[in-house]
Amino acid sequence: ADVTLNIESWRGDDLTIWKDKLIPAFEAKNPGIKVVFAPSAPTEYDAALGAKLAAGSAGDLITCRPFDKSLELFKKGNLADLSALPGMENFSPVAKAAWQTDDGKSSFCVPMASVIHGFIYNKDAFDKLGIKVPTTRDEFFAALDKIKADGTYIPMAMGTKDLWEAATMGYQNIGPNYWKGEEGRAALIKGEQKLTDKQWVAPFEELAKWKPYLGDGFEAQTYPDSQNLFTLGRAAIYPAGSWEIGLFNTQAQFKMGAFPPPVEKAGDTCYISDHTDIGIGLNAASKNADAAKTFLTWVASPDFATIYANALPGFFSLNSAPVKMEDPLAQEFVSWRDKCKSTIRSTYQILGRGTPNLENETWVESANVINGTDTPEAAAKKLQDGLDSWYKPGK
Amino acid sequence: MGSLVIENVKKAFGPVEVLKGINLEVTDGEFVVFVGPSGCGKSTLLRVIAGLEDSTSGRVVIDGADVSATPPAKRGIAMVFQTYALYPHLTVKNNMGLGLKQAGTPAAEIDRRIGIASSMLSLEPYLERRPAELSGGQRQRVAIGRAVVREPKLFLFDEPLSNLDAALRVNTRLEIAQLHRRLKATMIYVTHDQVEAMTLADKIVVLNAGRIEQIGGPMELYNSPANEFVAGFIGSPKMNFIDGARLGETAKTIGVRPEHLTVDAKSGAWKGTVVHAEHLGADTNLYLDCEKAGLITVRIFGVYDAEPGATLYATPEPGKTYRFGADGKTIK
Amino acid sequence: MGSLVIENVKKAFGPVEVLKGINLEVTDGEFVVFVGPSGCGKSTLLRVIAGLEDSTSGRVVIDGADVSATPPAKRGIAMVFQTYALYPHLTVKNNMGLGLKQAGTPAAEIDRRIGIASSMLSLEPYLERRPAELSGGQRQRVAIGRAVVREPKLFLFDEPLSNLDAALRVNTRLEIAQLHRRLKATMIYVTHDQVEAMTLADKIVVLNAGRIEQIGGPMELYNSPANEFVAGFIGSPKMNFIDGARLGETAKTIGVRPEHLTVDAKSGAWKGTVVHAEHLGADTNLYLDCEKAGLITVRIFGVYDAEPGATLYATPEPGKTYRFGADGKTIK
Amino acid sequence: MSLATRSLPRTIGAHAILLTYTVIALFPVILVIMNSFKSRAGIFSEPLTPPTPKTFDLIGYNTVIGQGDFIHYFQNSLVVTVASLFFVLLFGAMAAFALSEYRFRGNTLMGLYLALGIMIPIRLGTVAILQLMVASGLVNTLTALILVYTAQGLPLAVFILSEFMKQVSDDLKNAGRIDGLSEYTIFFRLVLPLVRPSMATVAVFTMIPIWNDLWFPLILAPSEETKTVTLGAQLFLGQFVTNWNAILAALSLAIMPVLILYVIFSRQLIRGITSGAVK
Amino acid sequence: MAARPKRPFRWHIGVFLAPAVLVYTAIMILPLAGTLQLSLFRNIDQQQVFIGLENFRTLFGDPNWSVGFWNALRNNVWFFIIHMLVQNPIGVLLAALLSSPRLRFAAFYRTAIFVPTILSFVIVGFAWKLILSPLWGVAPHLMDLVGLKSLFTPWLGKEQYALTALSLISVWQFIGIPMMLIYAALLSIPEEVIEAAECDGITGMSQFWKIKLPLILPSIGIISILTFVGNFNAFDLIYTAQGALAGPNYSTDILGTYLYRAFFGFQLQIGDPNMGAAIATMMFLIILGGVCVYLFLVQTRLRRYQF
Ligand SMILES: Nc1ncnc2c1ncn2[C@@H]1O[C@H](COP(=O)(O)OP(=O)(O)OP(=O)(O)O)[C@@H](O)[C@H]1O
Ligand SMILES: Nc1ncnc2c1ncn2[C@@H]1O[C@H](COP(=O)(O)OP(=O)(O)OP(=O)(O)O)[C@@H](O)[C@H]1O
Ligand SMILES: [Mg+2]
Ligand SMILES: [Mg+2]
Repeated sequence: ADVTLNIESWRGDDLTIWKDKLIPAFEAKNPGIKVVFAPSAPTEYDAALGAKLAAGSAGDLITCRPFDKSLELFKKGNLADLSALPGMENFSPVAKAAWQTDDGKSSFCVPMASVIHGFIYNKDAFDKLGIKVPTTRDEFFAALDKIKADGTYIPMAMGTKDLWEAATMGYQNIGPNYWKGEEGRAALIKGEQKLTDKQWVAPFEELAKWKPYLGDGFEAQTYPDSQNLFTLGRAAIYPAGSWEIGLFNTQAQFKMGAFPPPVEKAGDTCYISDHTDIGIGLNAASKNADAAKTFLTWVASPDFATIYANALPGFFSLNSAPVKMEDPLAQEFVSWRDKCKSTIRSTYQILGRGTPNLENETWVESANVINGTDTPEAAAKKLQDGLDSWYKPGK
Repeated sequence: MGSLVIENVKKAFGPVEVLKGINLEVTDGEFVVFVGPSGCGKSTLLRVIAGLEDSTSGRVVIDGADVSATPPAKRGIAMVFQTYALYPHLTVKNNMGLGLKQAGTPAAEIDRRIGIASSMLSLEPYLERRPAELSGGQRQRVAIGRAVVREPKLFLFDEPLSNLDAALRVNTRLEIAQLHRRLKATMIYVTHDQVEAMTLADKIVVLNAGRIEQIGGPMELYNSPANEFVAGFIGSPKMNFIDGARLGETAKTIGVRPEHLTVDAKSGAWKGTVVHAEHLGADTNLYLDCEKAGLITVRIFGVYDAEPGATLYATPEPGKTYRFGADGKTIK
Repeated sequence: MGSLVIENVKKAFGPVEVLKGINLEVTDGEFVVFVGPSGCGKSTLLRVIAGLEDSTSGRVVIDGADVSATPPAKRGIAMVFQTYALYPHLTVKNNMGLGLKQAGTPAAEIDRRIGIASSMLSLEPYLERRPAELSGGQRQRVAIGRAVVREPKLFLFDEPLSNLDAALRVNTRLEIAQLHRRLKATMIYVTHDQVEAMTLADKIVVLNAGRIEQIGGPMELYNSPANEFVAGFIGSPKMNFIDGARLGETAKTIGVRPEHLTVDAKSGAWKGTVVHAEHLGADTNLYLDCEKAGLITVRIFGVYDAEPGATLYATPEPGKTYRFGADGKTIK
Repeated sequence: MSLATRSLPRTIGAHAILLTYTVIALFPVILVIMNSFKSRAGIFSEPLTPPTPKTFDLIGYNTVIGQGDFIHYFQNSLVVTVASLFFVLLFGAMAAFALSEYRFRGNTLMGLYLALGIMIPIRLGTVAILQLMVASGLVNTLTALILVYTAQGLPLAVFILSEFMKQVSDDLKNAGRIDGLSEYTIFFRLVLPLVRPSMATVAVFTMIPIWNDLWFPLILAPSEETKTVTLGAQLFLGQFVTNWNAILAALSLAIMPVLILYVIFSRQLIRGITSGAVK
Repeated sequence: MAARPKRPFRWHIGVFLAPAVLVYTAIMILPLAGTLQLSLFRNIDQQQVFIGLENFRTLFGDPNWSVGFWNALRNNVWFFIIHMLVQNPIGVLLAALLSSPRLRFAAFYRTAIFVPTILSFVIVGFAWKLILSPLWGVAPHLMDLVGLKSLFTPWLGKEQYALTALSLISVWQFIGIPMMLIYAALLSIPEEVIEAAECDGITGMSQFWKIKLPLILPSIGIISILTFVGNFNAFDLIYTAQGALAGPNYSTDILGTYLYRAFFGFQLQIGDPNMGAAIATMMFLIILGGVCVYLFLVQTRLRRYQF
């Protein structure tokens, strides 16, 4: 009889891609295995998955959040060790790092994609106002001033209502240029740097300067509001994650371009956040482990990478084999990997595992800084204090 | 103040016509008693007068003004409900005082009036109780008290004494009569009690199946009923009706009141056998099965010993018989 | 089946003692009437018998078995509530039929009994109505019907006829008497109506303030009341009580019933002035203010014309006066 | 009551207040329904205007109909809601009757015990409930949902109903007892019909969270065969992309059945019993 | 006096209680009890270790937890106060108006006013975010119509307003519940009593205050306690409108959201069922306290009237 594999996922967005492209491609090659992609709402996913795993009714394949969320599942024995899975060799250690034990000995999810931060802009608007794509901060703010002075467009589409925009598209987007990407991130984990250090406070200071360029009432502006504001052509610049590409392509009626976070002076090394975001693992309690492993091996293959990356422009393959992408905007984003240094979000590895949670606090504080309710210094201090309360580097 | 005119009032509940055109005039200060069989529309008529029920057609005029659009509160009435309708959450005292308080009567005056009413109704020991803690008769008295304290120009009483014992009933009846004299208010009073009707009324209105059968003074109704219905309804035990043909009379029906028959062991008009004797103490009711007149009731003053089966002769008092035509009307 | 013994039953609501030790024996098939002033505990006693209220102390024995622990449903009784307590959501028919249906009586039998009861109570036109659509008297009849159809061994009636008109009351009273004969059931009946009490009862129980004053047959109570209270309570208008000292008697109080006084314009025992005359048709009540006897009531058979202010002499019938001692007890 | 008991200014005042509040209550809802018939650009550029030929778009409804078997989801929702409702009302009323009618030892404690459930979000018990369902093989059946919702609805139902049952006249129940009715008949034939208005109220309160619940369908019965509407609609809630057209359409559609159920139940309120039984 | 026979065991009480108690115990109480007892344990190396009240000490002693807890509690109290002051009086008012006899369109009003209550939180959240959003301009536009545009602020995004705004949205959504309950209670007042009041001259407002209100007091007690329980358990609206972090800056955090984050975790924060259970226990105790006050102090003192 056929084996049916259920995939647990928070990516309801991808339902049609799985149904129409990925699953048929897999099933064609692997007769006898049926795959069902069963997503749940992203906000419920972790809680629902946790309950199902605990009770033993979860699906065979589990989409993995990066770092501690999945590590925790692995520690509990919910995720199977995939270190020996055929196909894992297709990924670099950096790609696998998000789904490994701290000592790097066991891998438990097959990496699927990463996302890159930067800014997407309305090319038509830039052309109309005669603005060049900014590469330095001064140019960036000059451009914002010009747009603001003109008044046709809201300079920058971002709101603080949903909090995470401020942190992810704000702080984590522009931050690596200040803390020098991996260098700063590693130093923070080792305890050699503090969040109150200049290079960590500076991104907050820049964020605080964004406020005048955001739309009226940005405090109550939600993430979909921001998306709509930009795609309906009412805003000129959108602090983005690469995942927006697919949606923006279908929705925006104007030409778009992208630029990486501007550096201080022309010629400085640029850093980008190229964040490992999504993987897929095997439910340790699965009754169809063999079939599931077959599937995972396929996910690790370049075949999958090509289909996935092209179907979801902006979710970049982590596979070592180069993937050819059609989408120009996606190509633009991925091209930054060559000229800038990549790093992942500073709060994810190790630092995101305690209470108070550094990532969540960064959301709140980034929004507070933009809203003007906290100074950059105060925000940084709160974050560091929170971290100090549980994180003792070196121990 | 207190006059009432009812003009051709009709009331139907869906298809059921309950009042079929009532015309009535009550002058100021009059005491009018409504009597009639159960379900004939007495309560409904009171409710129409009070403004609790819309009449289907016709007008109600109080003090010369058509009150169809006047809410009950503005009609200057007080009503004692057949179902009492006490406020379950208020003590006896507050049940009585609420209306006055609402009207802004000074507290001292309220207390005074409640004092009078409760002593008149022997309710003093219960002033602090709630309705649920009262006996049936006590509740009924509270309902009376609630109407009485308001001293309105028009009282509507719906069987206010039905649950009181004889002594209390006589007392309360006298108190109501006195109240009537003192306040000079108009009173409309529904009762099933003949004694109440006869003693209290200036004018009795006999209702039957939604129609007025006769209006008149108590003794007028007793002495000259307009028709068979009124003749039978007023007086208890009720009038004996005898088929005229059997007595060789021209009238369809001959009526004799039980109290207008005398009995004799030896001779008399109608020979009959005693079927049953009811001993009420002050009087005795004999049920006789007469050859000529059929089953008749005879009321005798005092104690009268008669064994069932005994033969007796009953004789109507001369001039005290009534004659009714085929249409039920009294033949003069 | 149907005998009832009440042994020293007491009942208090909080601090208020309502029944103060009731002892009563009712033999099977007896018709017992409870009378007493409003609030004396009649309903409470019925409710204790029915098992709706726990007595504070004492026992109730039905058919030889202590029923303190028997739920009302198992006591084989039917009760007519003073408050009717009809089921508001059921039609008249279902109100009457529900108990039978529960007992598993066949539908045809249920219909038959409802038919009998409703014709006996003139309820046929209303069988499909709900209580809210009935008049007060109709509701009361439904309450009677509901008890009657069940044909139990023990009936408890709490003022069942209070809201019926005179004619219907007489009818229903006769029907109840017939039912009593037919079913040979025991009946306990609370009433304020003297006629009902006198005509229906095998035995009348006079209650006062939670105590039994006297138990006896109707004429026994009328003729030989045990004390002043009973003498005054039985009979309407009530007995005249005259201060013995004023009449030069040794007894504290002398009692004469109004119907045992004769009047004469010229001579008699007590000279008095007519204060008020009540014309009831069949009789007349005269209120005389006598020099010797104070204010007294005289009941005269038939119509008697007497203007207020006229002078009349009242004379008690020989042998029909009662003598009461200082403790209220009758002196034989 | 009669016409005369109503005063015109008061009636106008009442209508004014009610109308104002009706507008406040309906405005957001109409906004949602209106916008469900518009294109995305239409929704966000002119949310206030009704669909114009330019902005009219059924894309939302097309997506909903095309995505999954919504008729079937509706059916599931309906079965679950109605069945749970039935049990909540039946069991809840029975327990409420026991608590309000009989004095027995531990009465109040039992009342408190049955009320505990409204004090902790049942979500916290998810794992244990799921384990129970896995053990009894009820995962991915509607029965599992019905059981959970029955348990979830009971405390509130008992709480409210016992209060209302205390208001049913003792004389009436006693009349029933004397009539020889068993306690069960008294409950079913006398008390239940008399508390019908509050039953309707409880039915409405119980129904809404059940119909709108997302969590337990997701956990206990996420399979295609047992999906409920709300769970079906969440497909359109993405991580970064929310298909507002589809969400609005799905939810507008989902309003209808509850609205109909509500109207049915609230009719029971009006047909509530007029008094007149007790003198 | 002879001893009274003992009352036979009343089986029917058991029969009436059994189904509810069984279902409820098996599916609600046992799982929840199982969860609450986690508050006495801590997960150490994937083992649940009994630690007594240590979690509670953490909750109240460690500012990382206690600050959030007190903040949530404070917000929750405010949330509750708004409901009591706004939702219930308006609900009673609407019910009173609706129950006036022979009111035309009563069924329409009743249904319309109840519609928000039957909506899912997703719709409510969406609709109000849309209305209050400064971008799409519904609220500013409407306020412009009445000349109040200058008063507009992005309420949901401002710390000082967000909680109040959300409370009012919640009031908007749930007003149907007090309305329905009070309406049902008002309908059960016997008509004759109202008629007696009409005759007594007690009409309009004073009829409401003096006759109806005392008679529906038990129902008002019920809605108060239900509001209390509902508010201290509230979660969904805040969660859908403001997210699990209950922004801005935790200003809309209430016990429900606080508990959710702790129990199930959020984003990178991993759920901690033990601390979550400790918080849930505290919530439970708070609500239980309220309910006990109601059951033992208020309810027993409320007079009920049988109709
Ligand atoms: N629940 C209660 N709490 C306190 N007192 C009560 C309660 N119920 C009745 N009573 C009192 O007990 C006494 C007897 O009441 P009961 O109803 O038995 O009187 P009754 O003889 O039937 O009077 P009636 O002829 O007026 O119906 C009354 O004085 C009444 O006030
Ligand atoms: N809501 C109603 N719907 C239909 N019929 C009704 C309604 N209310 C009363 N009736 C009928 O109207 C008639 C008159 O009722 P009403 O209450 O006026 O009688 P009544 O003369 O007061 O009788 P009673 O002496 O028995 O109190 C009755 O036959 C009754 O059945
Ligand atoms: Mg009547
Ligand atoms: Mg009584």
